[in-house]
Amino acid sequence: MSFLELKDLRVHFPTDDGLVRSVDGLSFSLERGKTLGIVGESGSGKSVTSLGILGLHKGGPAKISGEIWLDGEELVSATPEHVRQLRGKKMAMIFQDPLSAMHPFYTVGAQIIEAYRVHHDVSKSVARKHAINMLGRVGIPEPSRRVDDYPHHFSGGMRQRAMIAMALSCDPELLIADEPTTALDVTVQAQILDLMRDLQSEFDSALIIITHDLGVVAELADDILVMYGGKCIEYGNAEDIFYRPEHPYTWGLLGSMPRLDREASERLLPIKGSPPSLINVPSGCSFHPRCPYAERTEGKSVSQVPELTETDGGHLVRCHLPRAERRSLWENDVKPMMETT
Amino acid sequence: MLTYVIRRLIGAVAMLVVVSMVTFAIFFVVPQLAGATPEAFASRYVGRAATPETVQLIAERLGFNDPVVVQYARFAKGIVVGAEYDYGTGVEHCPVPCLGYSFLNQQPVWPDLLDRMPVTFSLALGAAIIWLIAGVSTGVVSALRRGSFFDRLAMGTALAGVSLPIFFTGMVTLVVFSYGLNLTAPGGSWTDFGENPGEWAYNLILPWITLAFLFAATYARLTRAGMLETMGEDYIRTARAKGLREREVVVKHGLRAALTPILTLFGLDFGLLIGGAVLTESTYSLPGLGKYAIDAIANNDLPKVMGVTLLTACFVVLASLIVDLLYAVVDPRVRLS
Amino acid sequence: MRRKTASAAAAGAVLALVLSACGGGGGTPQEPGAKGADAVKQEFNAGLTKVFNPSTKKGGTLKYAHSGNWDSLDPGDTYYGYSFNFGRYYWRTLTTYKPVPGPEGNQVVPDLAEALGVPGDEGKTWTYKLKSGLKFEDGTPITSKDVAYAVARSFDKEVFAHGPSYLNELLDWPKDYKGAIKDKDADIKSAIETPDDQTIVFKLKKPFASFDYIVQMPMTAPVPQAKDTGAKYQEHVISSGPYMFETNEIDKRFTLVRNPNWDPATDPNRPALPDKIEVQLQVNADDLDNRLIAGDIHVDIPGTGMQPAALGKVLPDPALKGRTDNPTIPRLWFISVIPDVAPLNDVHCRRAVQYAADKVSNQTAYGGEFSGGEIATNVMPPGISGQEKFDPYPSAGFKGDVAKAKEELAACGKPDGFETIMSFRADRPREKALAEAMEQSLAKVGIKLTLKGFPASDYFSNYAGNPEYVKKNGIGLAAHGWGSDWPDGYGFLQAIIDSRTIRDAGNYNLSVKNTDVDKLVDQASAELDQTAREKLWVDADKKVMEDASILPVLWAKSLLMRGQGVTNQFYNEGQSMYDYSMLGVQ
Amino acid sequence: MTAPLDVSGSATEAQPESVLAGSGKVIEGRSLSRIAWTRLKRDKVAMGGGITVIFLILVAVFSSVIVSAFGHPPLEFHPDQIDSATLSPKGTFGGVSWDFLFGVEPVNGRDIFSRIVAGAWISLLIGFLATLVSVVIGTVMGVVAGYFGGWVDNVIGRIMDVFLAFPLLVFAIALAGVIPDEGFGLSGNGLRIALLVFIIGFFSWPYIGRIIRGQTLSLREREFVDASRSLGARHTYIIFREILPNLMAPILVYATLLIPTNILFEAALSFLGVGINPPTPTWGGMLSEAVRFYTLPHFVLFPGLAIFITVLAFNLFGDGLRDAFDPRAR
Repeated sequence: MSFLELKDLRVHFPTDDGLVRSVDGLSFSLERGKTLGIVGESGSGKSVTSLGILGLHKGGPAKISGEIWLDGEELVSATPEHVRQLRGKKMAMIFQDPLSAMHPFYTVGAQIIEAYRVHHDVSKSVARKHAINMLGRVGIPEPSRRVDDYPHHFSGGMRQRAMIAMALSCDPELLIADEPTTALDVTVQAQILDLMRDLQSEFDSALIIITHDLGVVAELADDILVMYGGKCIEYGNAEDIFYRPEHPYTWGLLGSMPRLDREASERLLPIKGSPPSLINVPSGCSFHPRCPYAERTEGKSVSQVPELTETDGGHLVRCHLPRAERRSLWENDVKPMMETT
Repeated sequence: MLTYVIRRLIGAVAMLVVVSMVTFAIFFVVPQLAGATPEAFASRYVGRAATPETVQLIAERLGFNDPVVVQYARFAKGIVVGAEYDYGTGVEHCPVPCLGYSFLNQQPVWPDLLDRMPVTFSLALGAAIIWLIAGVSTGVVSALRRGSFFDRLAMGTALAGVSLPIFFTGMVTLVVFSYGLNLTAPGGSWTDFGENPGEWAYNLILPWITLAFLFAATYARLTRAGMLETMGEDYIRTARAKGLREREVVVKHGLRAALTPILTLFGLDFGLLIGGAVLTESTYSLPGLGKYAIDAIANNDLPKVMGVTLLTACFVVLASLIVDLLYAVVDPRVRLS
Repeated sequence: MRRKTASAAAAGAVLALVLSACGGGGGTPQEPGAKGADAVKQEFNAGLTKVFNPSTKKGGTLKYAHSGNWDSLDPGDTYYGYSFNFGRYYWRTLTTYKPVPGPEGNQVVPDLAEALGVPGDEGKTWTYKLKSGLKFEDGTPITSKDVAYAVARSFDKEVFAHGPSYLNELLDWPKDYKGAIKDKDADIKSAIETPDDQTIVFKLKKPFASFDYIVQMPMTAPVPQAKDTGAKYQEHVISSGPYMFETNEIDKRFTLVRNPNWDPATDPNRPALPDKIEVQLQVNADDLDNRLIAGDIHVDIPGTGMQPAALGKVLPDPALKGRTDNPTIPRLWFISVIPDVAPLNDVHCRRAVQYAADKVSNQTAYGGEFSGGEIATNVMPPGISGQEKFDPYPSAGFKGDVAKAKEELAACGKPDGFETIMSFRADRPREKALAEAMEQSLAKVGIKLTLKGFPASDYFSNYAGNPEYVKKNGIGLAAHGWGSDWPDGYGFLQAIIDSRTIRDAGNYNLSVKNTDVDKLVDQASAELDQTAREKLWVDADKKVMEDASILPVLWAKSLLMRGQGVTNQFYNEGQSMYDYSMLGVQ
Repeated sequence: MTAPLDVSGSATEAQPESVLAGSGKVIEGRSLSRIAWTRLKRDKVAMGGGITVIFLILVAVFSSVIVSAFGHPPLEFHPDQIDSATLSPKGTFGGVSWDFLFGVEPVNGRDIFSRIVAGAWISLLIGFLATLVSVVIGTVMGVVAGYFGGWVDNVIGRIMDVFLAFPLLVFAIALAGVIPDEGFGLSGNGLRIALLVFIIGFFSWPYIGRIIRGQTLSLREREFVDASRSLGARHTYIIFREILPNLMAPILVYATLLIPTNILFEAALSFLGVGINPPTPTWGGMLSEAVRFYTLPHFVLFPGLAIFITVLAFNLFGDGLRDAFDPRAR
C-alpha cells in the first residue's frame, strides 16, 4: 500500500437547496517524496478533498464515505481526536491566502509557536527558538526580529513563507498546498515554488499541490490529477497530461494556461459556461454542457456517466469519445491551435 | 497615539458644544417660535398665584429677557470658568464645571448629578455584567450548535427579549416578584453600596435582570452572528489544520475575533446607559440620571436637563474614545491616526 | 392675656391632653403603648370627628414620606398646604389653626401672638403682641423685629418666587420697595411697625377682614436677619418651633430633632411627642402607599390621598378600609367655561354645557366617591365657613339633563350643537379622564369636544391661564382645580372669580368675567361682620353659577390612611389633612 | 441599543457586508429577489411572522369594522361595568366576557379590546411612516457620504456621531413636550402624528445611514460602477441606475427591522406621556395608565402583549428576510 491512498472518497453536504456532492468517488495514491498536482476550477472539489484528508470535515455537516489510508492508518473511520493528533504533525497544510489564513490578532511567531507546542511538550522559549529557526529556513531575513511581527506587517511573499514555516514546523510527512501561489505576483510565485521544491526534497515528504493553474504544477508535480464536478476526469504523470492530454476539459485548461509567449488575458481555448452545479449535477458526463465535442458521442454523454478508464500505463481518462478520436482531435485540432498563436 | 487622543478630545468637545446648543435650542428657540415670551418662561418657576411683577422679576433674574445667544453664552461660560450665584444675601462661587442652578429649587445642578451618578452606574454595571456573561455565552453555544434545539430556543428567547418593551417587563416583574411574591425590593428602593452592599444588590437585582435580559438578547444574537462569521474564517481552518483542540480553536481564535465588534457596541451601550437608563429608572423609580432627566423635563427645569444631557453625551464620547483605544490594543491591525 | 375665645376652646379633648402634656394638671393621661393599640378600634372615618388613638407618650421616631418635593423649606418661599402644616414643626407663626378635629379646626388661634389680631382703622391696621420667652434654636430671643424682617424679606419675589404674595398686595409698602434683602435700610413703617420687641402692627392699603388667616401662613414665621442666607436659607432654617433640622438633603431627605430652646410653656398648640422626625422625599407614589399600609412609614405628607392602585386594595378589605379617613377638603375640581370663545360668549351655550354634563361620569373619572369627591353643584366647597349648597342646574341622578341642554342650545342659536376644545393637564390622569368623560356626555347634545393636554408646569402660564392663547386657539373648556388658602369665602373665591385679577399670563381665573361678581367680591372683602360677609360670598357663588362660567365637578375628598402605630391622629379642617404637629408614635 | 437608550432594537445587529455579499452571488438566470423569496417561503418562522404582520396590518386598516363587529366604540364609557368605590371593573379578571373580550378599563369602563384594535392603527401608522422618514434620510445621507467620500463623508460621519452621542429618548421627550399644538397647517392628532413620525424618523436615520454608507462604499469600487464611470456616466446616473438598485435588498431588510424599533419608540414616548393626545387609544398610553392600576393584571397584560406580538412579528419577519438575502448568518 502507498503512503497515502484514497479509495472512492465521497464528501457530500446536505443543504437547504439539496445535497451538494463536492467530492464524488475520488481515488488516488501518493508515495513519500513524490508530488501530486490536483488541478481544477474552483468548485471542482479539490479543496474539499484536501480538507477531507486532514479530517477537517469531521464534526461538521458533511457526509463522508470511502477510505483514506495514511501510512497504513484509515482516517475516515478514525476518531476525530486521533486525526487531530495527526493533523499538523504527520500531515500539514499550506493555505491559499496567507493574509486571511493567519490570525490577524496574533504575531507570526505566536502562531508558529502554537503549532509547534500542540504536538511538542516544550517550553515557550524552546518553541520560540524553533519558530525563529523555521522562519530562517523559509528565507525570512532577520527572523529573530520578524518573529514578533503581525501578519499584516509582512509582504505577501513573506507571509506565504511564514505560512510554510508554520506548516513545516512539526516535520509533516504529508504536505498539502492549496493554491500556494495564487495570491502572489509572478516573481514571488517562482521563489515560493522553488522553496517548496527544496523543502520537499529536504524533508522527503509527500506533497499535494492543489491549483487551478496548470503552470504551477508543471514544474513541481510528478503526477497530475484533473478534477471536474467532484470527480477525477484525467490522471497521469506530468508528461502525459502536458503532452498527451486526452480529455477535452484538460485541453481547455492547457489552453487557458498563461505562457510567456502569450498575452496574459488572451485565451486560446476558452472553456465556455460555468462550473456545474454540484446539486443538480448534469446527467451523463457532467462536462457535456460545456464540451465542444459532446455531440460526437451519439447521445451517450447525456445519458451515461463515463467510466474512468486507463488508456496508457497509469494514464486514466473519463470520456465517452473513443480513444482514437481523442488522440486525433488533440493532435490535429487542438495542439496546432495552441502552438500557432 | 497621544496626538490621536488629543485630536479625539478636541472633536469630543466640539460634539458636546453641538449637543448643548441643540438642547438649548429645543428649550428656548422652539417655544419662542411657538410664541412664548420671557414671562411665559418665567411663570413656570414661580409659585401659584404669582403676580405679574413676580413673573417679571423672575424673568429678569433667570435672564430670559436676554437674547438666546447671550443666555447660551452665559451657560457655556459657567462650564468653562465657573459662575457667580447671587443667593440674595451674598454671592456663591459655583466652581467649574458650573452647570448652573435649578430654576425651580435653586440647587446647583452639578452636585445633583454627582449624587445621581452612583445609582445609574450601579444599575448599568450590574446589568452589563449579567448581560455580557449571559449574552456572550449563549451566543457562542448557539453558534457552535447552530440549528440545534438549544440554538433555536435561545434565539427564540433572544428575539422575544428584543421585542419586549422594558416598561412592560419592568411593570410585570415588579407586580409579580415584588408586590406579588415579595421576593424582591419594591420600586424605588435604593441603598448606597458603601452603606450596605447586600441591600444594594437586593434592591437592584430586579432592574439588573430586566435590563440585562433586554441587552443579553441583543448580545446573544450578535455574538452568535459574529461567531458564525469568524468560525467560517480561513484562520479558523488554519487553527484546526494545526491540530489545535476544538476548545482552543473556539476560544482563542474564534471568540477573540468575534468579540471585537461586540466591544464597540458594548462601549456605546454602556456609555449611553450610564448617562441614564430613562425607561428602566422610570419604571423602577430609581433615583438615577435617567429619572432625573425625565423629572427635569416634566418640570421644564432647563439647567438640569442641560446638565444631564451633556453628561450623557460626555459618557458616550468618552466611551467611544476608550473603545477605540481598546480596539487598537485588541486588534493589532488598527492604527490610531 | 389670652382672649376668652381661645381659652374657652380648651374644652376639647385634645387640648386637655395638650395641657397635661405641657405639664399643666388636669385630665387623665391615657396609657399609650400596646394597650392603646387594642383600646382603639380601627374604624372608617374614625379620625374625622375625634382624635384617634390619643396619647401623651413622648419619644420615638415619626416617619414621613413624600412622592414629590417641597417647593422650598423656607417659610418665606413655600406655598403648599402640607408645607404650612408640616412647617409648624420648625416654625411658629403669629396665629395657627386650632388643633382639633371637626368644624372648630377651621378657627385660628394665637401661636407666637398672645392673642388674635386687634383690628384698627376699620380693618386697615392689625396689631399683634408676641408672647414672652420665645427663643430661636440658637437661644436668641424672638422679637417682633424678626417677624417684621421675615415678612419684609418674603416681599422679594425674585429670591422667594414660590410663596404667597398676599402680604405684598395687602400691606402698604413704600413705592419701589425691593424687599429686606435688597433694601436693607429702607423705611417700611408704612407697611409694618414694631413699636417694641413684643408688638407688631400691620398697615393695609384697604380694609381686610380675614387678616388672622393671612398671618397663620409662614410668611410671619420669624427669621433672624443675621442668619438669613437668602435663597440658601432653606438649607438650614433657624427653628422657632419644637424641632430643628438635624440633616437636610434638599429633594432627598431630612431629619428633625428636638429644639432645646423651644419652651412648651409658650406653646399650648403643640404636644411635640416624637423625639425625631424623618422625612423621605421622591418616593414612588404606589410604593409609598404600600409602605404606609405595611407600617414602614407613618404619614404620606401631601395628604392628597391614596393612589388608584391602592384604592383597589384598601376599599374592599374591611381591615384596611377601617384604617382610612375620607374627608371632604376645601377644594373644588371644576371646568372653566370660557366666555371669550364663541359660541360660549352666549350664556345659554354655557348653560347648555352645565345641563349636558354627566356629573356621575365626571365623578367616576375623577376618582369616584372616595378618592375623587362629592358631586359639586356650586362653587364653594362645604368646608368653607358659611357655605351654602344649591343646584341651579339640576338633573335626575346628576346624570345630566339632555332636554334642558337642548333648550339652552336652541336659545343660544345652536340647536345642533357646536364644536370647541377642552384643555387639561396632560400629566394628571384624572383630568385626562375627566376630559374624556366630558367629551362623551357633551356629544349626546351635539357639542363636539376636541381634547388637548398641556404640561402642568406651563398650564396656567402658557396655555389655559393665558387669555391670548385661549382666544387664539379657541379653548372653550378648561379642566381646573382650586383649593382654598384658608377656609373662608375670600380665601377660596377671590382668585378664581375676580375678573380684575386677570393678567397676561398665569391666571387662575380663566372664565369668570362678570362685573356683578366683582362688585360682590369688593363688598364681601371689606365687610367686618362675619355673618354678613359669609352671606355676600354665597351671593357671589350664586352669581357665578348664574353666569355658568364655572362648571363644578367635585368637592374633593381624599382617602387618607392613618399610620400604623401613630397616636393622636385626626383630620384638621383648617389644614385639610391630618394635623401633623399633634402626631406621636407608640 | 437602537435609538431609545434602553429600548433595545435589532437594527444594531447590522451585518451589512453579508447582505451585500449575498447580492453578489447572483446565479445566472435567477434574480436575487426570486432566490430570496424561495428561501423565505421555506422559513416557517419568518413566514409565521410575515403572516402575523399582514394580519396586524389588516386589523389596523379595518379597525373600525372590527370594533363595530366585536366590541364597543373605543371611546365609549361603561360606568355600569365599574365599581364606583374602587374604580375597578366589577367582573372577574377585569370584566373579561363575551361582551368585553379583553375586559374593561378601570375608572371609565372603556372596552380594552376595541382600544387595542384601534391602537394598532396608530402604532403601525407611526411605525411605518417613521421608518419611511428614516429610510429616506438615511439612504440619501448614506449614499451621498459613501459615493462622494472625502469631506462630504467626513461631515456626514460627524453628524451621525453627534446623533449617536445624543441621549435620544431624552431629546425626543423634550421635543415632543415643547412643540406647540398647532402649526405647519396641522392641528390635533394630525399634527401629533406628524410630529411623532418626524421625531422618531429623524432620530433613527443614522442607523440606516451607516449601513447604506458602507454598502455604497463597497459598491462604488465594484467593476460595473467603474465601467460606467469610465464610460463617462454622470454621478446621478450612476447613483440612480447602478447604486440604488443594488441597495434595495439591504434597504428592504433594515427597513423591516427598523419598523419594530420605531413601534417600540412610539410606545415609549406614549408611555412617558408625550405621544398622541387622548382619548385616542395607543398601546404605550394604555400601559402608562396601567401603571397606576398595576393591581389589575388584564389592564397591563393586553396592551403589553399587543406591543410584544407586533414587534416580535416584525422582528421574525425581518430576520427571515435578512437570512433569505444572506443565508450564511442563519
